[in-house]
Amino acid sequence: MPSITKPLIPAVRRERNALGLTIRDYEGPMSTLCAGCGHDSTTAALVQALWQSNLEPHRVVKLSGIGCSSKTPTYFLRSAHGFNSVHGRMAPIATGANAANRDLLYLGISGDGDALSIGLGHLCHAVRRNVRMVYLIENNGVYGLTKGQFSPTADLGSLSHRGEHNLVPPIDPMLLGLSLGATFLARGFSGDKAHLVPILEAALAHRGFALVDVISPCVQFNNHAASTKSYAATRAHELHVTDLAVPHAPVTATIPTEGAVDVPMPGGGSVRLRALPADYDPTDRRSVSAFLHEHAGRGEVPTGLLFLDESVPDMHERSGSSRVPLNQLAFDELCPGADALDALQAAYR
Amino acid sequence: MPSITKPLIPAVRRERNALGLTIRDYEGPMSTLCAGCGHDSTTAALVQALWQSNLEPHRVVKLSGIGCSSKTPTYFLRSAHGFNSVHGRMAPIATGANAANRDLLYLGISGDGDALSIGLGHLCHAVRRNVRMVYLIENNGVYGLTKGQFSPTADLGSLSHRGEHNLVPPIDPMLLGLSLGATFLARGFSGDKAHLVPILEAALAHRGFALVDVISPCVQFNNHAASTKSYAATRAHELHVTDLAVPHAPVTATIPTEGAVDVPMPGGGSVRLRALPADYDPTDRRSVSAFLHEHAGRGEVPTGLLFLDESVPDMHERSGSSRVPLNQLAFDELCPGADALDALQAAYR
Amino acid sequence: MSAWAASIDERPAAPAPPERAPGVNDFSCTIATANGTGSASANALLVRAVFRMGVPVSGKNLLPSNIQGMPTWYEIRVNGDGHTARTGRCHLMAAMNAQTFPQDVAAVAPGGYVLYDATAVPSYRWERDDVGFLGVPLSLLVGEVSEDPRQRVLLRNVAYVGALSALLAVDPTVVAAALSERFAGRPELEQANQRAFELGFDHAESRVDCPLPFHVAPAHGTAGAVLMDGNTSTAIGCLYAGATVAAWYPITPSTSVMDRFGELCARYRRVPDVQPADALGGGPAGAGDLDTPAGQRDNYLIVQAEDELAAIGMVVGANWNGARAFTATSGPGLSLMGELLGLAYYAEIPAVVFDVQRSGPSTGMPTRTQQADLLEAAYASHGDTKHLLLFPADPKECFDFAVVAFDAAERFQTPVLVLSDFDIGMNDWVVPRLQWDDRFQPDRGRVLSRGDLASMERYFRYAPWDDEHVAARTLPGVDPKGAYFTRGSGHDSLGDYTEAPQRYQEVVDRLAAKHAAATGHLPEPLVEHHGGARVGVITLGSADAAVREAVEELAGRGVPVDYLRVRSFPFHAAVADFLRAHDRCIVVEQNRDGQLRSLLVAEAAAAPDRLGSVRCYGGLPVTVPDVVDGILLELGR
Amino acid sequence: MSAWAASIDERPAAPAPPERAPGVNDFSCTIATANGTGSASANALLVRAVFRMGVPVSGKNLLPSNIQGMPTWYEIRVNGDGHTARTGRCHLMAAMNAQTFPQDVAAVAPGGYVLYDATAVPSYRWERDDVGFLGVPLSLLVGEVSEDPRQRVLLRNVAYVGALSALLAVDPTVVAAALSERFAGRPELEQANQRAFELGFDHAESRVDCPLPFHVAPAHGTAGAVLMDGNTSTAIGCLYAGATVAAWYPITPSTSVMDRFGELCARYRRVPDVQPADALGGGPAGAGDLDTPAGQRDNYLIVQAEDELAAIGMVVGANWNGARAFTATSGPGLSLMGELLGLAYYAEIPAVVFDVQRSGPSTGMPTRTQQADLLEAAYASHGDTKHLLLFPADPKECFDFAVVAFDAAERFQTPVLVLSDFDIGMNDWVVPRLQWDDRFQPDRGRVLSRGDLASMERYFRYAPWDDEHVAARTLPGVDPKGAYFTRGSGHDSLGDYTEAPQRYQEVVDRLAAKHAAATGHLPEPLVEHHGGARVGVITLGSADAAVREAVEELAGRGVPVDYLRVRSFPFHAAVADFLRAHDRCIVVEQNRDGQLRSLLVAEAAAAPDRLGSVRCYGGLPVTVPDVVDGILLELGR
Ligand SMILES: Cc1ncc(C[n+]2csc(CCOP(=O)(O)OP(=O)(O)O)c2C)c(N)n1
Ligand SMILES: Cc1ncc(C[n+]2csc(CCOP(=O)(O)OP(=O)(O)O)c2C)c(N)n1
Ligand code: SF4
Ligand code: SF4
Ligand SMILES: [Mg+2]
Ligand SMILES: [Mg+2]
Repeated sequence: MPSITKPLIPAVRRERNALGLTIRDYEGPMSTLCAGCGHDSTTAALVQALWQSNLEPHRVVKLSGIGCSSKTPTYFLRSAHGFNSVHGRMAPIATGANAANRDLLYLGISGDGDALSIGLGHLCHAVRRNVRMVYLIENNGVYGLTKGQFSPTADLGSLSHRGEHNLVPPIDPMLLGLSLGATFLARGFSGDKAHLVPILEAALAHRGFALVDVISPCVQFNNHAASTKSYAATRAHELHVTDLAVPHAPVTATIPTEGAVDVPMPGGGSVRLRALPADYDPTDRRSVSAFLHEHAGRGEVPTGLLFLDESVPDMHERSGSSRVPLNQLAFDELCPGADALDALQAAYR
Repeated sequence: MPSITKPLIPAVRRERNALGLTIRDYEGPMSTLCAGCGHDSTTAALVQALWQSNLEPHRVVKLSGIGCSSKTPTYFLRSAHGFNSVHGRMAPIATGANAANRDLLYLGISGDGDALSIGLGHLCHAVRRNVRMVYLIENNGVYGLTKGQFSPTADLGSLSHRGEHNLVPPIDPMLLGLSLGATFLARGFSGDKAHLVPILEAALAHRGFALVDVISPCVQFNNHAASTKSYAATRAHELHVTDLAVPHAPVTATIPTEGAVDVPMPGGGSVRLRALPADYDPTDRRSVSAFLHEHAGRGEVPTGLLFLDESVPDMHERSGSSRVPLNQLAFDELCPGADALDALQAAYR
Repeated sequence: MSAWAASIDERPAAPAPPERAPGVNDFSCTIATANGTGSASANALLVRAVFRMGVPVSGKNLLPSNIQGMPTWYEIRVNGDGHTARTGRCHLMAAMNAQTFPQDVAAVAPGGYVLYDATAVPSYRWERDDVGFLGVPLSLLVGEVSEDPRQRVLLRNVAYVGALSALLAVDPTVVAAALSERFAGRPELEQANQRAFELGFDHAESRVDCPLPFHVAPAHGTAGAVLMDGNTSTAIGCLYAGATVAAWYPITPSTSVMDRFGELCARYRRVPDVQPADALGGGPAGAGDLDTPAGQRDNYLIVQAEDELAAIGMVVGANWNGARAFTATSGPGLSLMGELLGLAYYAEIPAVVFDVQRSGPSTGMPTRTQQADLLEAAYASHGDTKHLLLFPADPKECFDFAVVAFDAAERFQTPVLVLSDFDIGMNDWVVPRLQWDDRFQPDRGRVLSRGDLASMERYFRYAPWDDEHVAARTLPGVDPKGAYFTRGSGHDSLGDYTEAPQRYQEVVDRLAAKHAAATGHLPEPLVEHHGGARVGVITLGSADAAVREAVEELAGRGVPVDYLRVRSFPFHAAVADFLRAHDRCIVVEQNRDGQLRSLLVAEAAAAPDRLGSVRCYGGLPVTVPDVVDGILLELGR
Repeated sequence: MSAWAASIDERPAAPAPPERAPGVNDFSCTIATANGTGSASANALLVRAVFRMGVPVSGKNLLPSNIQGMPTWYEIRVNGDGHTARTGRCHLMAAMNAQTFPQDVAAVAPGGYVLYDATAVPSYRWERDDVGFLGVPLSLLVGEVSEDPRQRVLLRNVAYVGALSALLAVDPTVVAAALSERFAGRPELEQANQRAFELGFDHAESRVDCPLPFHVAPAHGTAGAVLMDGNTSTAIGCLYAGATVAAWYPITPSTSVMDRFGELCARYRRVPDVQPADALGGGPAGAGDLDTPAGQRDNYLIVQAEDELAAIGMVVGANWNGARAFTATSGPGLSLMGELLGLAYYAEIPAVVFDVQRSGPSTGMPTRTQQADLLEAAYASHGDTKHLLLFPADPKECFDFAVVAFDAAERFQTPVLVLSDFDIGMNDWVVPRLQWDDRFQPDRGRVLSRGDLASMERYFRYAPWDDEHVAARTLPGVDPKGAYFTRGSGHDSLGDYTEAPQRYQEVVDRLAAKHAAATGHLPEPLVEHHGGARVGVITLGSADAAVREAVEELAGRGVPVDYLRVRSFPFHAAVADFLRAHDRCIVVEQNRDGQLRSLLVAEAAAAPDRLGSVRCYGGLPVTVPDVVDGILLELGR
């Protein structure tokens, strides 16, 4: 459709990183998401962060579940293996992949539904295991791919495009992660690339499970209406066409170094994003918890590197598994052989 | 076996409660759990609390998943319906049952594996929905029924009876619940009935989702060894017989009003239980969180009514569903009838 | 190449059936657009207008699994005889998507026409001379009507409806009336839409010799019919069956079952608030009421669950507690429900599941159709587990079978799975108006009241049983005497835990007998004999339309065959009779593995060597030529 | 009545087969105890001693699903001809459980004996005069050996082994040697146990005319054999097949597969630490190392998952990434794995699942056996999904088939499910010693190296394919050229997303062909002809022993039948040949619904009307008379 043009996500750059690669080498084919989708902006930030992190593209493994967000691994790192699995099960699949080869970088992309609804138990247990990977939640408060139901991060009382109220309070993945002993917790915003890229770089460098919550607005089914009234008012003029998905400019804003910014959302309402105070200490679990509870109570969304503990061993370190990736051990290192089998069977006579 | 005698759980009492019922009316058939199992003590406390709460036995619904703990609904409230379902899915089943009839009291019994491993996602979402029910976790740090694997509440580094170390940090269901907006959080100990009964009474009276964590030691497969060494030392004298389950006295202790008590566990090691300070405010989410994080850091287990918020509507209140239980609506209240069907179909012509 | 074009171009070469020339009230028209452009309502408008002119018509969505920007097609078939299946032919292409223009042109049958937006496709090498090209500057035309870019997109759609109406002799007053209804109370919107329609209509009429040789002529073929999709009628069925609890997790293409059910409930189940007789001290409900207008109460509760495991768990819990409860899902969701369906089977708890099938395996093609969950549904769960299945063929049966499903589930205290599919659920079908008999009373099965219990000495859950092998159940909270313990573990006929082989067997043997008895309460197969045919054709569900038409066509070509459509599982004796009565039967189904055929040999004792198989599983609803060719091939002709 | 007694008393009356009198090396003995009393190791000791005397023997656990206090039985069959199936007869009952004493006495065959603990059963009305009662004051006897109540419980067990040894002429020096091995390095324990054994032995020998008429006599029937359970041999198979990653969730009766695998790995896969060539800067691993001794590294990783969905997810992830990975589970767990097995099937990812079947439906009887997951396993997941299945019949085949499973999974890039059961997995069987050929190289299937990729112009995931319809895969991290996108959504042979019917079909058609090709790499059926029999008997898995013996017995009774045991699915052509070659075949299986029979008609074109069915599904391993009677009934004799 000539009227719907989608940006080729990252701007063309000719610069080269330490591996001699340009940012093009980190890109993928064109996105089929809606024009303006926050997830595409997140992809762009990810491409930038991967490039800046000097990672060999083919040493990265992209994983996801199912959802608009989970489609995005198609749209970057053309020369990395990708695994678009089933809804909610990316964490176990990543855990298994990581078990097989500890030497690659595992980058999981999930949605708020994929991660916090159907996949919630798995996410929690991957946190506990400290599986070395980045687990990125592209958080838009809705089920985008199934057209606008509330996700577990939708605000209490918000209205869907179908006119229903959300009756359950949201999950804050950061607070949740903290309660489970997560070792890396950070939040960014798809519409502030300058703010997001360093967060992603830090996550890519983390030697454990890095949970990154990226506020990534859905421009079609956004439900973030702060006030029911304002939204209801809008609805009278609605066109009532369910399969109309109008191209939209991506939602952008700059998170100030101090204070907060209100970001208006496509469906009405807004989200208040706040940077961390200068004296914020991301290593003190208790004060981080107090800070998160305080801001949640105020309806604010703190952004930045919220918590970090680099001292915790990852899944392999904890269990003392081979430094040589398990998938690279030769068969004769694994099979004890005929004599051992005979000896072993002495106990069964 | 004459050598294995199990106590008929509650002591015989002839007193009558406000409904004119004796405590016998709240009992059930004899337990088939191991002699000394903490779960039986928890059952006894539950019987007491139900009796003291003057609840009509048949207006209570007992639900559970699968596990030794999940077997216990058989052993109390003979004249209540019980539903021993499948592993980890008690919360959804209770949610559905509650949806059908808001007028009964739903009492769910789960284990730490049932609730926090396979059932974790469901538990979290039931918390969010504030389904009106008691959700009791009989927490023993192990999978009792499958003979001693680590559960998600097992301490990091503890040793199993098979000699393996637990490699993942525990989930604290209280901290988890708090991060999800739970409205009632309390913890007791199966071995301190005087302390536990009032907690259970409060939970039964709560008008929302009451999450109760009961430390309920497994006398067969307890893994709570604080120190690997001490346990390893014990093992040398072990009889190495996997199907030997020796009768054991229940583990008891009195939680002091002030300070903490170290309770030695059957398998070695101990748990330090602490009462809440006199000035503890269970209604302030933030200070509760700080308190829990602090004690978790110290390796202590705070007990008592940890958090309470009675202002939150439950699932039915939130959605404005019929005050008359949905399962009691007459068919003619539900079926719009032939004329309405004709009228309705005008839009499909 | 586009998905849809592929369906035509890549079909394996088979002897082409003699093509009927299109004619009045007998042609097919395809509208090619992009996803997310709001064309669905415009397409529906056109179909509705044809329907209101009394002419049977069907519309099939060939959607991508995408929100915005991917090619999408809508196939309209107009057929005065009431045939609604896909023919695989396109006589008029409304090629509204520049991206797929070339292959859309290629897909038109010789002698057909292409309508295109002359504003959007200004320069095209008009490669075909066997089709007519009709350009209308649609975008330009609607430019005058609105400045709002969102609205312009929509108005262009209405404008192509205008042009198509002119070309196909669709009565503009019928369209105008439909538009008025649609935009009732929003005059500005209505005016804009009416204007866009006129502009398209007038432009086409003034430039082209209208109508085309094939077109619509008013008739009386849709009296007493409605135009409805199966997910809507399923939801109406659940409303009428008295379902009060629904739990679900969103999944294409089942989502609209719950959307519609919610809308219907908000309309028919919202009642003035009353104070109840409150057992536990019900207290100040409503304090947090967010969703229901003040002073009102909902006689239903819909829970969006965290996943399908939870959804079926909630359904089981609610049914156990005496509410009629259901869920709607599709293949991946069904795969997650196995364990709890097994529990419901063994513990004898009613449950109703609507599986709106899509193309598998795995995530497959979520917006494409298939009938490939049959084996999964029949045997869902480990151990000796079996389920009652219903196979509606169209939206009318979705409505009827929804009611049957709840009755059977409660009467037999077991899960009932209704297997619809994308084609039925998400496409508009012309079906007889849904009927309701106000004397209907639901079959709630054997549930004991306080009174019943009072007259009994003692109550046991699984004994005694009646001649349909059903034991009475009780509901929690009713009476202490009725209390029992429900379990998925080994139990005897009293409901007690057992590991004793005979007591265990007594229960599972009764379950098998109960299932067999349930057959009599499920819809019997539909059978049509064509005078002494030695060959029978068997199908199910949405394949019905194409297979029936194929059967007619075969008869016309001198190949008479009998016809049977199974409508439920376990199979009625009539199915085995039909199989025995024919030298050879051919099973037509929309899956790769011949799953219905497998069920027939395993459960209706069909002899495998006398059972042929035609399988269409590309994801688009089966076409008539597919069936005709397939059957002829199986017959070696 | 006890579970076990029920198995005998409640069995439907059938013409009793002529009872063979028990004799030397031909009798059955049952030990009745309570759960949690540590009797398992004592019982195993006795069986091992018989085995070491060269006499074939089997021990079957009839366990309750409980930790402590419930009745439990152990059935020992001693048979010099090597028959190991249950006979349903008991010649000697060691009635050690006062709770079940009366029914245990009732279960003894006329002419048999009851050994009891005279300390524990002081007053009993000795109702039967057709059996001998032998009282030994076991508890009293061991009182002198230890003060520790826990140990006394165990010593009493060893004392009854002593008494039984005297009665059955089990060589005490053999037992003594076994005890020495068992308590090596713990002299106090050894001494106590030896003493307890002697006390039991001596007491029996001094009071009773030992041995009994039926007893053990040294032979040479176990040379080259081992006494092992199937979960152990499965674990050894996984070790030898080179599995490096295992993920699981505990469930009876599969748990010990992983217990054993962990023990084996700790023994054979713990190696000195080395510094690797580290791609991402592997860094100071070991900092948090809790489980592996300093300076050592594990050439394996076992993850206890949060549930079975996660377990299979991890297995799929690890296999996708080139490790041999597996899980072990039972019915309820398998029901949860459906969706991900469908993904692995469609995306073509190897996976190995051991399903140690227990009695269903639902939770069923977790410590009882059945073969009732066949349909679930064959078709797990929605859509057109099928899986490769292996059916081991004993621990030896568990070992062999584990290796086959990994090879087939990797060669055909698809899940392989190995269906064992409680009987095989948790009972000790006499089987030929496990064999290993050091020249064995695993079949890792078509995985492209950097070198392979370098020589290719471009790599596509699903094309081209070889004559077994397998396309080469690549592993992440090896080479940028090998990168592809794995998805469970519709894809074409290049690996690209598609919704085009023909491209979609091309892939799923190849999958079907690939599966068919895999058959040739799976274990062929075992067939035994008995000269011109017109009737064939078909079975699978653990039913083998009873069915074989029944076939012999039938031959002896003038009813010769041929025998076929299927060992894998899809079925080899030999299965269809066998079906065709016999007028009538009877399928013997341990489930209610005749699931193997269903698979045979659906997938091996068996004619239903020529296919009889004998189904034993009470949860205890099928007995020989059950099979004999069942077959005769089917044959109308
Ligand atoms: C088992 C299963 N259930 C349901 C679905 C349907 N489904 C696809 S995506 C999705 C939700 C996606 O939401 P989210 O994860 O927030 O991603 P978004 O589209 O918003 O980026 C659902 C419910 C599915 N694919 N599989
Ligand atoms: C789907 C499924 N997986 C596994 C099991 C086996 N299983 C039964 S109980 C149990 C764990 C019980 O642990 P917990 O909930 O802590 O209860 P406890 O026995 O310790 O009281 C497991 C894994 C099962 N029944 N179902
Ligand atoms: S529906 Fe929403 S989340 Fe999905 S692609 Fe469109 S804008 Fe993005
Ligand atoms: S195994 Fe442990 S949890 Fe289970 S009944 Fe025995 S003591 Fe209790
Ligand atoms: Mg989302
Ligand atoms: Mg536990």
